[in-house]
Amino acid sequence: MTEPLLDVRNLDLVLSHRSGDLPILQDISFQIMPGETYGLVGESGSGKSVTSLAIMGLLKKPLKVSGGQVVFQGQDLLKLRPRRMRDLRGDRVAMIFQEPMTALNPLSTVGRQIAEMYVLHQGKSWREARRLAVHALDSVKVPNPERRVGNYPHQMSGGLRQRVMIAMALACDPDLLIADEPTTALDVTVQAEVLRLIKELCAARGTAVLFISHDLGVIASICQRVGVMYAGCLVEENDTVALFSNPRHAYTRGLMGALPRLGSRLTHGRQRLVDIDSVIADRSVLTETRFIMPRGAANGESA
Amino acid sequence: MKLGFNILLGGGLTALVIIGGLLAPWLAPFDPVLDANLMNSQLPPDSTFWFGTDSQGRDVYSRILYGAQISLTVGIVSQIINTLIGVALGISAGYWGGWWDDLVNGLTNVMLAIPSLIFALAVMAVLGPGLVSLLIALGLTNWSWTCRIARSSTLSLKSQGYVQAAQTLGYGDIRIMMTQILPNIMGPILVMATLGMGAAVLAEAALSFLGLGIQPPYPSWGSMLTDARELIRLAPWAAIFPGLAIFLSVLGFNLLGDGLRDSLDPHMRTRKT
Amino acid sequence: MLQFTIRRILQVIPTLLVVALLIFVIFSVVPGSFAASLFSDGRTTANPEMIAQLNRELGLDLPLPQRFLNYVMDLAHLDLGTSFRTRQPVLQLINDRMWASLQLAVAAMVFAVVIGVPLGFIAAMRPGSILDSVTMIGAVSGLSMPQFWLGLLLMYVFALQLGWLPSFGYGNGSLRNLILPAITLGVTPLALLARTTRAGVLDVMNADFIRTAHAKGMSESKVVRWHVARNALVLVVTTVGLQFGSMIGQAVVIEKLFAWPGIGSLLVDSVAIRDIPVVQGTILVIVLWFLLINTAVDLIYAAIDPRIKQR
Amino acid sequence: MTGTPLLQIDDLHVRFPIAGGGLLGTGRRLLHAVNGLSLTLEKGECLSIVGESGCGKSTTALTVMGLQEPSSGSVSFRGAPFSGPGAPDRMQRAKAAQIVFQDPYASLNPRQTVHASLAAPLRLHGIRSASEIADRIETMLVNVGLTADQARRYPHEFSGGQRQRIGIARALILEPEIVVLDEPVSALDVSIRAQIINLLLDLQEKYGLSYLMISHDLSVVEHMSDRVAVMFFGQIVEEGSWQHIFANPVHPYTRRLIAEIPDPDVAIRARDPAAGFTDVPLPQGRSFAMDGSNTPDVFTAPMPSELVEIDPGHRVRLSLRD
Amino acid sequence: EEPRHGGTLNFTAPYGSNFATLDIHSSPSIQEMFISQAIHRTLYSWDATANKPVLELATSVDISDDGLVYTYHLLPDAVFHNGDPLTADDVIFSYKRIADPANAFPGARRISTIKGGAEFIAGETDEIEGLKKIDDKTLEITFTTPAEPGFALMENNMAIYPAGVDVATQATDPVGLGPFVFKEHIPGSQVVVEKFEDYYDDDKPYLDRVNIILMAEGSARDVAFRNQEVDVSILGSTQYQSYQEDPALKDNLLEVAEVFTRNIGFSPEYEPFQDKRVRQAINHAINSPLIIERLLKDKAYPAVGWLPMSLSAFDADRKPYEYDPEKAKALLAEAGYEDGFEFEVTATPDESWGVPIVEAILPMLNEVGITVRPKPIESAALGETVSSGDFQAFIWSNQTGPDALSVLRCFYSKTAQSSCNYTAFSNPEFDALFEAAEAELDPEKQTDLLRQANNLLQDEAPVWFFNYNKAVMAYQPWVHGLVPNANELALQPYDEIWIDDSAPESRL
Ligand SMILES: Nc1ncnc2c1ncn2[C@@H]1O[C@H](COP(=O)(O)OP(=O)(O)OP(=O)(O)O)[C@@H](O)[C@H]1O
Ligand SMILES: Nc1ncnc2c1ncn2[C@@H]1O[C@H](COP(=O)(O)OP(=O)(O)OP(=O)(O)O)[C@@H](O)[C@H]1O
Ligand SMILES: [Mg+2]
Ligand SMILES: [Mg+2]
Repeated sequence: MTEPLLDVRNLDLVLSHRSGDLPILQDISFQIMPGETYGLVGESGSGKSVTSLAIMGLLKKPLKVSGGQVVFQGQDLLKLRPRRMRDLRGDRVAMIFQEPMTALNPLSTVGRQIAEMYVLHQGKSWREARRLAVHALDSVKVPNPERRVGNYPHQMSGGLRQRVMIAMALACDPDLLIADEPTTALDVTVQAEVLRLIKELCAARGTAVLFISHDLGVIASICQRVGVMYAGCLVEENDTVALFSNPRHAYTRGLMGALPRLGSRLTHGRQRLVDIDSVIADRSVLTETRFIMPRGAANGESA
Repeated sequence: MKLGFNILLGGGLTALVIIGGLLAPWLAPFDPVLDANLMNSQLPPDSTFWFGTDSQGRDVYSRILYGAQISLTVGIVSQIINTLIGVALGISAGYWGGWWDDLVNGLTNVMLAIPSLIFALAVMAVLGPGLVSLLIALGLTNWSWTCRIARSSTLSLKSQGYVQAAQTLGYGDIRIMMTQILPNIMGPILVMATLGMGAAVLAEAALSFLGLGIQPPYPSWGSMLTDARELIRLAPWAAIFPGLAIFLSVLGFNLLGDGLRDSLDPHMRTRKT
Repeated sequence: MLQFTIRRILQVIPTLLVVALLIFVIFSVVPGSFAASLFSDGRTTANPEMIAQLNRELGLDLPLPQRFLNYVMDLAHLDLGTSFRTRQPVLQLINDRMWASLQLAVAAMVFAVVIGVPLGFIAAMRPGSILDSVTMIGAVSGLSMPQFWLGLLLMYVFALQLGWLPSFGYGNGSLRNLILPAITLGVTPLALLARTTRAGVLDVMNADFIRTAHAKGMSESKVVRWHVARNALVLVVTTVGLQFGSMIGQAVVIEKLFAWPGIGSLLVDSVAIRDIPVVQGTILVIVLWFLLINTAVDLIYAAIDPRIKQR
Repeated sequence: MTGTPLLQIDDLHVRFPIAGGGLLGTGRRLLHAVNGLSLTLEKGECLSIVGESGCGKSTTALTVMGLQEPSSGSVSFRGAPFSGPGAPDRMQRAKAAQIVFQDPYASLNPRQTVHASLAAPLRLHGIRSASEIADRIETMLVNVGLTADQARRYPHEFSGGQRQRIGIARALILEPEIVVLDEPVSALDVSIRAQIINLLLDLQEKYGLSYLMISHDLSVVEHMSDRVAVMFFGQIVEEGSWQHIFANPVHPYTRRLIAEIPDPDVAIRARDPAAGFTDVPLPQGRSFAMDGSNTPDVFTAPMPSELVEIDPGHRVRLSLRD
Repeated sequence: EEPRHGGTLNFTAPYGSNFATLDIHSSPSIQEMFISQAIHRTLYSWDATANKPVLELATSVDISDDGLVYTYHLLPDAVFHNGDPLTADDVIFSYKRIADPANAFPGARRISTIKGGAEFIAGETDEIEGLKKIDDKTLEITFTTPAEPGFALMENNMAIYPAGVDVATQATDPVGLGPFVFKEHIPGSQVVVEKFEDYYDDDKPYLDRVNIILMAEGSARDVAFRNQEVDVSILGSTQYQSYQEDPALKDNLLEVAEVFTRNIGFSPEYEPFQDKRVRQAINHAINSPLIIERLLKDKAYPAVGWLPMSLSAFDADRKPYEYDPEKAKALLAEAGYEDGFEFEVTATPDESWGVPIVEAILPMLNEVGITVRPKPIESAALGETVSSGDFQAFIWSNQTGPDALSVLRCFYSKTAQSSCNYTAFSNPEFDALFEAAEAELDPEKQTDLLRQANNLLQDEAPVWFFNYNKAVMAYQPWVHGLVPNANELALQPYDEIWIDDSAPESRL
């Protein structure tokens, strides 16, 4: 079996405070294979974003990693020197964020912001970098890339901005792309286009993706493997098809039953939605039981 | 709410001014006006006259205590006037919009364009020197910022669910402004008013210097300082203590205002979760 | 951009007109007249005929609406009237003083910007550090000081005790004369600039796009140079503009204290002797200055921030 | 249809003046947010308006609530004008229609206790007795799944879901006939969403409420609605019963909207979503005015077109014949 | 010591922060006189040592027996800065300009002492009847009264301009007869004048250059003086005290009793003041010497009556009102005010005759049961308020010299309150004395009558007699030739001033 590209091992993360540390993530472990698209779902505050930030080494002050390893291509990112980590960031591991309006500098043209990647990581001149930025825009199917490089973010629609973010993230052909709810702020039709784009580009380049979303539908349509997070823990992990056809954890089941499914009223009539709170009355039990399925073992069981 | 350093220090200084002013009749060993014995003029600080005496032979310490009353009055009353004008205009302009908004906006721009000291100077020239004139002058001078803040806050609140809900529930406009909008913009307004109090005390000093401040026998710090500026060599205490009083009280108001702003800000951010 | 510029400049006119009306009204009800102020020094004895004659001469016997009409007509011809006192065109008097005012304002602003902005920047880079606290407490203190008190203090220390600088006056416009008044005047904007710079930089540092920049693998210094500086500049420019615009008005006290021959002292003196045309003229010029600076700031703003032009 | 509908929107236009332009900045451009929208809402039904961001859904809702003046067109309630001249005043209007907003955090006054938020409208509408007010508040809170003692608390002491419940309680406290729901669940977490949807359905049944719901989440719309109107750039492009829309969408935009919803079932079955739709022949010589693949200019009025009934109660927007 | 030629004098103009105009005819204020003092000359000038006006631009004058017609023989070698010689035409031209009703110049009313002047000012005639050119260097002036004309014609704003120069330029580029030529004016900052080589007084001026520097703010002047940036400085009372205490400075102070009387005028309309005993009581109740000593740091002389000490009509034997609260109380009781009363004093912020003084008398009057409140007012509004009678009392400083006759005219009952009879004083006895003095041709007898009138005034106490100003000027040790000008100490004869070589480099 090939080495995993990213191996998160027993990651613990706390909110450090004068009066003691507050656990935010507990014992998170998962692996992403090269070229694989791995999804993290969970409701708001379950710890999806901090997991991604921990991998990127971008955690800010009160948050800090208190244990575990993040092994990327054989090296533990948590032990890497800041300089090395910086070189890795953007080059080998890239990231796109939820809100493309605020994630782009409003006072800088998108072309320049893409070009920065080439200057930073490939030592290109600004001229050359700008030329490459046009290509990058073209590759994410932005119409009229020569004209668009000179645009400022506010001159673009949400979908276009997210494409710019993708172009920027993929500029240096990273091995891993972390996408933190990249489509949540977008309309359905735009979301579909952006998802298609991520899928196509990453498949073509063999880029692995850590895809974070709270939308089961999105996760199902893009990921090969899914981890479900709840209250800072990874409660269930399985291949996508297996997870959706046979959710094992009470929380996962609740999550799926809580959503109206398109077409289900036509076939089954209106059914009352599941109230997760009543499904998982005892939360402590919930975090202690986990269902982590090894790869390929679609219906096997493990603790 | 965590009390920051700013609030503690600012609040402490402000409290000192308030206590000094309120308790002046009991704390002050002398009458600030009548206990003037020219034989005692320009005495250095000693056990009788803690801060020395001025050229009229009056106790500087007592005058500073009574001066706190004046400064507080100037600060508070002028800011009440400012805030009332600014808030009334700002909220109504933001809420109603239309020609009224244009009018208020225009007026605000005009007021902003005239430097406040110069406007106060003009008003003082019309009303003549004195406490009441000063209160009016400063009260009419600085409402434009308050108005702007009230207006922009109102604009953003106007589209908030609870304001719109109040409309659909049948609340009248005035009622909405009073119960839904006003309480929710009080934070920044209060900050403005606190900072404005400091500005008013400084403005009083500046106008005194230009000969248009509060006039004796009120022992205002500004006029004490102005009167004593010539004495800096002979009786430095007569100038240093009022100067210090102004500095510390304004510092208090400013720190308090900053502190309030700092502690209000994250409070508002919690809405975003 | 050109249209934007023209539009912003034209918007100044109505404000200016309202200001003119406001000042006119205020100073038509002001107690004391120029003629009467002439004998207030107790030197000359009052002479009713002379006063009446003078008022007639100055057109003060006309009804108020008539006077306002004349005033506006003159304004339309860019004529600010004639000084009661000097019998020279007000424009000329202002022109004589404008340069000194500008010198003072520019020097004070340069002082404030050169010290305030870097200070605020450094403080923001290390929030919570000793340097940050000291800078910010210093800034609040700077804002809490009565201006003329500070001026007096500087005067005594640098001019008298140390004898390094002249204490007062314009000299012949020499730099040495400029230093003390400029510093005194510059303290407030300096403090404000340090604060807004700090707040602006902190704000930008917390923006999402800075996280993006870090995620790109940028070093701290590049993040600051490429993304923080320019964005924080927007806030700084606004503060600089506002301060610069109101500086001539704020300089009144300092001009009096340091005997600096600027517009501010011209104004105060003219108020004192009720030389109304000069008062109106100087205030108008001060307001015009404010409005123009603000227009300029808006234009700079539009040049820095591409989002503005859209509106 | 029988008699006058509860609510009727007729040829509604809403245009926003956009400042700027011209030498003095006084030149105004008009943003066409709603362009000739007509709808009816029957007693006891849930009518949903779906469409993408910025298509004018909220504007329509605000206009119904009287929070936005229509540029032209009318809204009538039980046949009587509800907007424009002859419209009832706020007090009367309040008893006819209420609204629940999307953002539970912005929809409650942070400075008022829940009790104050709920008591004020009652008092305003003439209920003086404190005990009656308390009774009604308690009943209402229980109805929306809260407890009476929570009334003393301030909004920040509640979770998002609880706040939304309070928002619903406030909308219902005056016992209106129509409740406008502007994206009632889209700001809520998945787990809470279900609770609120259930609650809304329960309340509708209990009080015989009529819902005008606005949403861009088609699965929620399918779950809750009786009828659905699909909106695209200020116009209804397709309208019909929920079965019409979801089983047999006709307009290309509706189809696209449905096809592009990421749905776990669809994704897992790897089914080509568009394949499921069967084409319906359009009336002779008519074609779709727009198909949703291009974005019209919001500053110019759209091409003339009309809604054509292709099935009883199922209407689709087609370009005008000629 | 022999005067040294050359050098620069940094002179300070202490009364405002600008020079309004260089056209001295149009200036009503003392401020511009600092410049005209250097640039211009008037027919008469003030002899500060002899304390009287003397001829300046004429070698001699013939006076007719009725004392009305004066024939002046103008200086033969006086030339203007532009080279034009002084002629009778220049004088006539200047006086007509000053009196021209279209100009409304402040000096106009001085011309009204010339026959036909009043008619000219009223616009009734085109010529002033009393001004007659005999020949280029001879001028005949006919006056309306036999009073000394020098007092009126020595004022700086009665300067003689050259007739042949466009007067409009006088406002920016003045041309005169004075010892110094106008060089430059930096508005708001200073005026620079340089030695006029053809000045009629051959040996003078000594200085090459005078910088007349604007400095209104006392503390700034103080610093500048101590820094040796300026050569002279007019002192305020606190500075006076600290200069006296400073061994380095105390020897270079020039003091003079200026012809200004500080007083609180009582309104005749305010009931308590209608009783002479009340007015006297107030004079007794206030310890003026103490205020002068403590508050004014001795920078004043206690006032005896209205006329100041330097005038010959001043009665050296009279004593000032004694500080005697008991007597004050008794007087008040007599007048029916044993329980006291209240009054307001309209006062400007001035430190030596404004609100601070009212503050100082406040506890003293409180002592005898009178409550006094300062009513602050801006300087600009004081004159108007007082002359319109809108006050209970006012505190002011009035010029009371050098001409006793015109000073005392202000208490003549026919002088309107709006002119200068501010307390609307009306006393038949005083009127009789004044009228007699006015008609008296013999100076001795006239002085005697005026002295009696002044003493009567002291008795009647229409005002509280506070003090006569002591003007003090500090000068650097290298400055010589300053004179104690009782009219205005800051007005110095620049042509007589010289500096010795101990002056700093920049001044030499
Ligand atoms: N800077 C921070 N300071 C304090 N707590 C934080 C910070 N960032 C995150 N947290 C806490 O960490 C937990 C996990 O947050 P995280 O942002 O990872 O959630 P998430 O799953 O990404 O949620 P969402 O779907 O809302 O983005 C939350 O309880 C949050 O309150
Ligand atoms: N007050 C307003 N002034 C100017 N334009 C407005 C205003 N309100 C809405 N608009 C514009 O009208 C159009 C329709 O807005 P509306 O809020 O109705 O859309 P929506 O369908 O509710 O979108 P969303 O799903 O994003 O809430 C948008 O282009 C919007 O920018
Ligand atoms: Mg997140
Ligand atoms: Mg909406």
